[in-house]
Amino acid sequence: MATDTRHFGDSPVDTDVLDGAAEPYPRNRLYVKIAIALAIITAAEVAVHVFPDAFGGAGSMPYVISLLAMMALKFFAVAYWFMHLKWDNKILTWAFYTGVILAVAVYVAVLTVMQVWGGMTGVGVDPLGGT
Amino acid sequence: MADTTVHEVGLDAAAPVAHLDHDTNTGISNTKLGMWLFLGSECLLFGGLITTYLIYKTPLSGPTPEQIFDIPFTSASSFVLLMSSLTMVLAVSAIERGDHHRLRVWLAATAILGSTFVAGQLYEFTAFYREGLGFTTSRFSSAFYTLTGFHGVHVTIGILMLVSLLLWSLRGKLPEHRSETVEVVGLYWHFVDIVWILIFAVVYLIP
Amino acid sequence: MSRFRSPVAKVLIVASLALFVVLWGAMIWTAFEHDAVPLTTLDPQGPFSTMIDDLVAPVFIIGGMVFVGVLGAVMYFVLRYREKGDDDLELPKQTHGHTAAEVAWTIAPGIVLAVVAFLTVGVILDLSAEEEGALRVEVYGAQWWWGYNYDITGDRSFDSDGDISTANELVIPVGRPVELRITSMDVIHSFWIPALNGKADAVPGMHRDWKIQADAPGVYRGQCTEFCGLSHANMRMLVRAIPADEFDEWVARQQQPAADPPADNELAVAGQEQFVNLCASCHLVDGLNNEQIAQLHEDDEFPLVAGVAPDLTHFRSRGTFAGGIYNLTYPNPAGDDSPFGATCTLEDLENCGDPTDIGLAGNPDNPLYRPFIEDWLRNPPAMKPMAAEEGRGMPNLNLTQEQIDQLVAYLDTLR
Amino acid sequence: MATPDPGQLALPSGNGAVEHRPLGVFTRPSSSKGWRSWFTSVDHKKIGVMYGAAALFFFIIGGLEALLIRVQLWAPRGTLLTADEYNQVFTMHGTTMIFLVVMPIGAAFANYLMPLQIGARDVAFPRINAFSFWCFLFGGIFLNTAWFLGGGADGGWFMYAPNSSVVFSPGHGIDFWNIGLLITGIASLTGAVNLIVTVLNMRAPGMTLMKMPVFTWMTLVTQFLLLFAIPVLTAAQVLLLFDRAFDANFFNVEAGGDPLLWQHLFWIFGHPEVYLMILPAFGLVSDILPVFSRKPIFGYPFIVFSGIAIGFMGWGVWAHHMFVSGIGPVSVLVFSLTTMFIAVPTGVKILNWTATMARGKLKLDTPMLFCIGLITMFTIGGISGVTHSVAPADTQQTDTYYIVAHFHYVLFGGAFFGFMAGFYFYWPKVFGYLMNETLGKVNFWLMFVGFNLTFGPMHVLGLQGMSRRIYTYDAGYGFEFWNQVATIGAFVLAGSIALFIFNIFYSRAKAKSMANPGPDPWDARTIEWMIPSPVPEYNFDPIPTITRRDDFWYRKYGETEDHMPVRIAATDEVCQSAEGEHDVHLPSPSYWPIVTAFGLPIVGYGLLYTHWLSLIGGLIVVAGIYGWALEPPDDPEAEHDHHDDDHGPVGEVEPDRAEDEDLSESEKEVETVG
Ligand code: HEA
Ligand code: HEA
Ligand code: HEC
Ligand code: CUA
Ligand SMILES: [Cu+2]
Repeated sequence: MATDTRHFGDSPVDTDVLDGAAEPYPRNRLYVKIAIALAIITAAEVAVHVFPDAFGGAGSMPYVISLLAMMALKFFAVAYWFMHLKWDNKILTWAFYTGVILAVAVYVAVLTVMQVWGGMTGVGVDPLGGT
Repeated sequence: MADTTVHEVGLDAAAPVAHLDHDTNTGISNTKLGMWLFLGSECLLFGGLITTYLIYKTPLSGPTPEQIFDIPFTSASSFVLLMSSLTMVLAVSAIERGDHHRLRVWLAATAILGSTFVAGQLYEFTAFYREGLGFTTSRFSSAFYTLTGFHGVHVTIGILMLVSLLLWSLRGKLPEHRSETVEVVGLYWHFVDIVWILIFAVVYLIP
Repeated sequence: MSRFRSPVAKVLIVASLALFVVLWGAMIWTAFEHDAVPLTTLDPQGPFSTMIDDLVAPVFIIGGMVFVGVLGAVMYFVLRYREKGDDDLELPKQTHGHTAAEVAWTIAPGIVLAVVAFLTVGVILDLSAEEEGALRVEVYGAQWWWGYNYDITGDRSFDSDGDISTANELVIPVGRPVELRITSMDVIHSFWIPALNGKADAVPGMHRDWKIQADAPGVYRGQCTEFCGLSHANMRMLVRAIPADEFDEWVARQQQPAADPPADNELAVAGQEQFVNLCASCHLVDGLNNEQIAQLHEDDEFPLVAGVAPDLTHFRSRGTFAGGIYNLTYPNPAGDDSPFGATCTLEDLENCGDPTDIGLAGNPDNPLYRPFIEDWLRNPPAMKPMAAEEGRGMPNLNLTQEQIDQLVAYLDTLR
Repeated sequence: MATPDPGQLALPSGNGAVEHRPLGVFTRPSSSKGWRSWFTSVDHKKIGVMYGAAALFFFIIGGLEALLIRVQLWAPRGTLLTADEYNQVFTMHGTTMIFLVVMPIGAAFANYLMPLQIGARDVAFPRINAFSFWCFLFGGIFLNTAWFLGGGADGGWFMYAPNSSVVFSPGHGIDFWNIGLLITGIASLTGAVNLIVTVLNMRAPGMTLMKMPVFTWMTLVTQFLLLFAIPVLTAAQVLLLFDRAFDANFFNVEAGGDPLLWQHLFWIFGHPEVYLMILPAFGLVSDILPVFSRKPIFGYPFIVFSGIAIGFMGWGVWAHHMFVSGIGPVSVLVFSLTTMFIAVPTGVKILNWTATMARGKLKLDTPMLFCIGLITMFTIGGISGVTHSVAPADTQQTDTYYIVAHFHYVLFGGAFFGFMAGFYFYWPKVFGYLMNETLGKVNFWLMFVGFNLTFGPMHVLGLQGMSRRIYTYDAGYGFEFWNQVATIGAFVLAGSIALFIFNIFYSRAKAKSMANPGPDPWDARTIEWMIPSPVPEYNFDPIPTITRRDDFWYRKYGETEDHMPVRIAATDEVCQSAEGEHDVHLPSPSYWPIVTAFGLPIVGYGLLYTHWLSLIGGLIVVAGIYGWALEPPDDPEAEHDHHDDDHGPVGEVEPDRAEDEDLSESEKEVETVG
């Protein structure tokens, strides 16, 4: 971070090189492949939902984890390729993932403190209890 | 630390694309960096709403998520939104190549896919409402509508931006050297897609 | 530029610094004075508050030492290295840092804090441990008073036969831990008896455990400390700790439903009638209007947001009312803080404390101090800010003096 | 903007030519002088000054509210205010001081100074910068109009649910609070993006991150905290808004709403918030102290990294505000420990400042006095903070005046003393005249005494059990004496503020007959002191190339082998002069930021009164954004035309930082609004 004046990573494709270029843009093929992969993962997600028993039943550990894993995969794929983090200056990755990590950290902590994991809190079960 | 001046490390100053921001210290334009920072901050906004939803997803009365969600329908609209990310990225790559015709095609496609998604969401909301899930029905309904509604508003704003870009381009105001405008709108659009990826899994699929 | 060499300037500086020192000296000294500061946090009267106090002491000492160290260093450098005059122009050596020093003053506070952390962890765990043989009381906050349901029977329910309910004044046995289950009827309040333990928020929709214990008989005061709207300032409570045998007597008395006033007390009989007409839609007097209240609960028709008003069954067994801010009775003789100590009598009011020292009443057996309770019935929102028209607090019922006399006579029978 | 060469114009679609006056309605403002220019200015310096002026105005309002509090508490059963009025007054006092005083003063310094310290012409997005300011101002005004429309918010500045719901607070006060702070939130968020980009992208040649002045560093950390903290508050406020406006169930306990959710969200924002209030002041002190110690800051990397560490750790401690809320012993324990160890990085700063003074040659001018005041007084507040972090102790202390003492010591004794140091120090740079020293010193001592008299006694009151937020107390609790001391102190403090205001005008009048203090009245170290005072519109011409930390100092002084400084150049020689041709291109003023911002409070009033008004407000916002998007960031016909390479020696390139404010980021705001 200290030597940020350096240029990180691959530089984006210089557009002047491509100006008016008629030949197909090689990255487009990659984009389509990614999209197909994303579609397949989405199908897999839905499949897990439709056949929960193959994953230990809806709401079970393996079920939730496999869904979360596929979700994360899609998330990172879009960010990495479609949003060009792969090719762009790493400082962008850094700026964005600071937000992501911070958000995950604090909100997971909130959910933990509020004991949301594994069933709901007693909250609300007994709104005016005890009178 | 090497005392390189900015000028030595910036992008090729001769590139037409770079006339605006080629001299930034990081080599990234202000706009793009700004957009990414903004997206980082959006993570905490949506994180807060998702957390709220997770805390409130079991209602004390009224319909439960299991009773109300129509997974096949939502899967289809999720798929639509996902594909709009592809068309978006193709639009960006079109303008970077100077292919203005394709740019317009892909922008229009993205806007149409996005609108389909929003329309689907509106349909879903009315269907839920008819099944007895009003905004004020339960803690679940408030949290659900707020989260998905916020996302829907984001998509709608994205569509407005896409349509504006399209008009700009048609009026000849979107030359290659402003391709970054499209890219930055694209970032926003992909982010909105990413958020839906989370919502789809966390809200709809995981009970 | 003036370098503060003028005598006026010197006087200014010295005076300011002297004032600083005197102020802080006086503050530290008075902070540890415990007379006539009934809410002080530094005079623990039970095992839990003592644990806290024992923890606070070393922390304060460490903090004080750190401050004196920093202040001392700064003062020393100012005096030693200040520019002495206009001819004193030579610039100092340009030092940029010293890694060993940095490491030292990163680690040293770390170690100090580790010690504090160690002590803290122990106390947190001790304070959250469960107590054997505790008396269980459910405490609920409501705008702007406190209610208590005792689990006398020990069946972990607060409303089986034999369990009792009171308001505002919590009576506990000396030397026995009391486990509180704290909740709220409306907004967040905070239950706090500084002499017995720290505070615990009363959160609606949530029950939370807390505990107190008093080592000696006495009246221990408290204050709601979470901002809860209009009359937050007027939401106090007190704990009367009494010896175990007296406590049992007290419980036996509380378990009785309210008796009808003796027929010869015409005023009170009339008062009871007024009460049933005017007051019974909110206040419970056990044995008088139980069905009415139960029905209201069922129909969800309470005129109050909070849903209830203080239980008045044994109203006269309290020394204060309206969230502990007004004396119901004459206070104990000055200096006597015992819960049911020396009783003052109507004949000997001289010997009682000043009843207008509001909220400091003692023994409920002392004679009724009428002005406050009469004023209360005449116009409650004038005695204590309340938003009765919005369903929070007691409304002005526009009673006549006659009605008031009757009602007070009736309330006086609720022993 | 550079007229694009014909080669670029021959592109297949569109051309680079910018069309000005896109809507034909408004002529683009061009003047940078006269009172009207303030409304359209995008100059970071003017915006900085407006931030400061508005904040001082709000400070007087907040201060007068504080005086009402103090008078009410002078004696038992005070009758100046009713319970209801008191609740509004302290809520608005806290809200005003935090959101409309301390945060914007931080923004004022960041706006004015940071671009100068990094050698930039302006911030990255000058129009967004103007927009941020107007959002802040309109949000603040909106918040305060509650006083005339049925009363201010009455829930305390952290507005705990469910006391903030319609049932328990039926008036509109809390809505004003909520919507007003949503609007200022937009200001903070856009400002954060703007300033971060500025620091990362727009430093002068050679200014690497580790050569930046500490204030710039702390601005960077502060803005990151804002960037990530504001959306959390926004989320919470949206829930509250929906609860109050549309009957949602987020905090409706009967429907299972959990009051603790609000507390978590609020304090996840709230704790980073308190650090982002103190860090700008820490930055100022770190830059001022060395000037008056005549020695570089001791342990620069440690000062910087401890600032970053504070920023990071600040995210993991929020629940120390909830020790008594019922979060369970394990959570209490964890948050108790994380909180304590924040004292370590903060201590590093305090001790490095102390070490900066050691073996220096201390000039005890007013800014220095305030710095010393900060070091000592903040330490008191920090230490009481550590006593709160001991959770069992905090169960006795929380919501008492002991807490009130803590946060006034850190906020007033820390942040505000730092700002006072900054005011006295930078006044000549900003306004071209020095503040009177004698008055300044009296100002300091009066404030020091008043401050301690006001807030010192609150420690005792709190430890002796006085609750906060009580409009009255009774005789017999032993609260009388120290309350009276505090009230007297508050008036002494008011006197010191009045003296400060007097000093401003007095010194200005005096300055008319005195010479300009020149670029460098304090023999300072950082590059903002090498340009004329007041700073010319274009800041630097040419942009200096930075070779080391404290670059300006080392242009004046060399160092012998054993680090003794030797004068190598006269100050005049190394400063830039205001004379001569300065053909510098600057971003053009614009109406759109103020227009767009103006729509927001109208939407707010609409939400409260008639929804039609919201529609009008919304249309203004949208129109503003489109006007903005269609307006080129720079007016090609503006006074200064830009020719590349027309100034500056080789190597001191003036980077073309014309910002690209196109559709994308102007749209971006819509959705922070939405
Ligand atoms: C500028 C703002 C600011 C700052 C910097 C701080 C700094 C700290 N604060 Fe404070 N705080 C507030 C503003 C601030 N606070 C506000 C506004 C509230 C109240 C909100 C409300 O309820 O309305 C609050 C409330 C608050 C609470 C909640 C109290 C309660 O309501 O019950 C706690 C609890 O832990 C706390 C702790 C701390 C700690 C540990 C620090 C630490 O960062 C302090 C560290 C500094 C030092 C310790 C001094 C220097 C260090 C040394 C010289 C090294 C050696 C020291 C030791 C070994 C001890 N603060
Ligand atoms: C930076 C923040 C900040 C600052 C600077 C202050 C400044 C002051 N505060 Fe504030 N305070 C808070 C932040 C701040 N406060 C917060 C967050 C709360 C919690 C609120 C809550 O509980 O919700 C609080 C609460 C609070 C309370 C507790 C209220 C309660 O709990 O019931 C008190 C009580 O004395 C108080 C007093 C003061 C005083 C006397 C000042 C003085 O320093 C003010 C000095 C300034 C002036 C007196 C103004 C001078 C003006 C003039 C001289 C006018 C003349 C000139 C012209 C007209 C041109 N404050
Ligand atoms: C609308 C409901 C309502 C009605 C009707 C009502 N009260 Fe109350 N009363 C309250 C509430 C609420 C309080 C608690 C006020 C407080 O302390 O904040 C209260 C408090 C009291 C107290 C003090 C109790 C204590 O222990 O602190 C007395 C005594 C009292 N009421 C008597 C009466 C009498 C007598 C009547 C009829 C003439 C009456 N009330 C009618 C709601 C009501
Ligand atoms: Cu109840 Cu404050
Ligand atoms: Cu905090």
